[in-house]
Amino acid sequence: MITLSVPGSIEYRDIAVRVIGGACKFVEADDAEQFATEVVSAFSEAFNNIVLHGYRDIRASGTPPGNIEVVIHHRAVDDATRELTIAIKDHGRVFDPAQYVEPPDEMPERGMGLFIIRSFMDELRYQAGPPNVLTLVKRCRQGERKKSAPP
Amino acid sequence: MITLSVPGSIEYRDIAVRVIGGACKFVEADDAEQFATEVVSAFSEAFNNIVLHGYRDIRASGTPPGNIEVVIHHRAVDDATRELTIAIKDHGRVFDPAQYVEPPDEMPERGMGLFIIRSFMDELRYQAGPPNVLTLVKRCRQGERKKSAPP
Amino acid sequence: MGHTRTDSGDETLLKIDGTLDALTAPELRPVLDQLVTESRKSITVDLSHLRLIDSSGVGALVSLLKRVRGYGGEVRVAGVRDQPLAIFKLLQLHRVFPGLPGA
Amino acid sequence: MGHTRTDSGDETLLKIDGTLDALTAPELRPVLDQLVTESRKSITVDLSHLRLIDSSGVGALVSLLKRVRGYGGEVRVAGVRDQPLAIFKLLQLHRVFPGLPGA
Ligand SMILES: Nc1ncnc2c1ncn2[C@@H]1O[C@H](COP(=O)(O)OP(=O)(O)O)[C@@H](O)[C@H]1O
Ligand SMILES: Nc1ncnc2c1ncn2[C@@H]1O[C@H](COP(=O)(O)OP(=O)(O)O)[C@@H](O)[C@H]1O
Repeated sequence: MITLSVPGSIEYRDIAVRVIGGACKFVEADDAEQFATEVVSAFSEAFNNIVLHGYRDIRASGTPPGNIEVVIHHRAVDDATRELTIAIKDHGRVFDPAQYVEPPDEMPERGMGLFIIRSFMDELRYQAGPPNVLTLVKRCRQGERKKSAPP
Repeated sequence: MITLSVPGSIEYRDIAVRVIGGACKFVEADDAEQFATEVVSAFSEAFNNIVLHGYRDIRASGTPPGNIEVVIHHRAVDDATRELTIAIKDHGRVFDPAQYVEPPDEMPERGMGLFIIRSFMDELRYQAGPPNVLTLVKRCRQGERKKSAPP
Repeated sequence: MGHTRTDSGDETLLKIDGTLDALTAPELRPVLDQLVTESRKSITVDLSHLRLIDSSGVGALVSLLKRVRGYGGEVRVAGVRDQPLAIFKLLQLHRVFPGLPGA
Repeated sequence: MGHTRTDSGDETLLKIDGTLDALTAPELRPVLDQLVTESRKSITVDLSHLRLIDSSGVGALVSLLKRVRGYGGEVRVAGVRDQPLAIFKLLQLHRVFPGLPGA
């Protein structure tokens, strides 16, 4: 298990993304680059959302925002499948992701974040807090990862 | 404040080094590359030591090693000086860094780790635990950092 | 994020490199606003050196496209690859940006 | 960490790339042991593509040097730069490795 905690400000996203990129390697996906691209893209949207929406009122009030805590697990589901689980915790505003399932329109200026997350990850779960926990899961299945990789 | 916790195994060092590398950017050193090189080199030795020495007996006994927790602060000391502080915590064997102050010999095969740490960092502090806390501090002083960088 | 703007006649070439995201898109806003203020008619955005984009970055480019079309101009993108291409494909932006390979 | 070994007559060129550290030095051990087993007399270690070294990596190279000198051979290093050069300079290894620029 890997745990990272950073202030809920956008300039700390780079550090969180570095950790996510490093954790992707443990999955040993066949197309490691695509796996990491998709996970990093989804994670970045989730991080942005906490900073921009979750902690907006707190920041507007002049108080420093809370932290963003990221808990990462990786495990072998079976011989041919590995799974990366990323739980992202915040102490900001509660929201309901189920309200945002529409694909973005043809010329989207906003409302793409949750679509990107859902498209690139295999699972999205949300638990209202505090802390709110958004859990993202991505697997790489048989044929998608090196058969010769160590278990 | 940035906090990272990973299992005390060598394959998690890459992730910790990524975080350290990202945190170095906050210092905005003039020669950012050299600053990061020195901090990353020192940190890697400290991480290795916990895995190889601190958790050696635990691992030898077949028990999984404890975690390594890294707590990073950066702050402006004054207008011209920034400071990066890295506290590295473990639950392994206690040791006394003061016992290892000799510079390595001409043809060193081991015993270089603490020398590298002391040479590349401005301060080294140790507090026996649990948890044991090794604190590394590096500053970049007037003239070493961009005068125009935001405070 | 860095950018360079080159005008030749009616044509504008805007190169964006690095990361275009929630952190850097606000820095690009005045540059895009200026293009609209000057009513530039034919804009090509070169993204061949863009390493990373997020939904805020896409939003900034789409907003430019809408405003330029509003006065009869056009915005093309060129050289999209890697992570930005994955995002452009996912959002099916080939439907609106001339110059983007079909998904 | 990757490596390639090329022999031409008495000369051996060993290129090491990537990271040579506590994690990867053990992988290199058998390669170095083999050089000693074969009593190779003149070894050049090309580090121009080495990105990162730590004290375990340095220890492995110095151990090779000692053993090769033990039977009258020599080990040179070539192309050391970036982080590895910073470490080699700090440890004053120009005193023992021919081919390393003086600190
Ligand atoms: N972490 C969060 N905290 C509070 N509200 C959120 C959070 N994430 C998303 N939301 C809400 O869901 C909406 C849709 O999010 P998203 O699809 O990422 O698009 P956008 O961020 O561009 O609006 C947001 O406008 C916001 O109201
Ligand atoms: N985190 C640690 N826990 C326990 N012992 C340590 C730790 N770090 C260093 N030591 C002790 O200090 C000695 C010197 O460390 P170092 O200078 O890094 O050289 P080396 O690791 O090559 O022996 C080690 O051999 C070990 O006995």
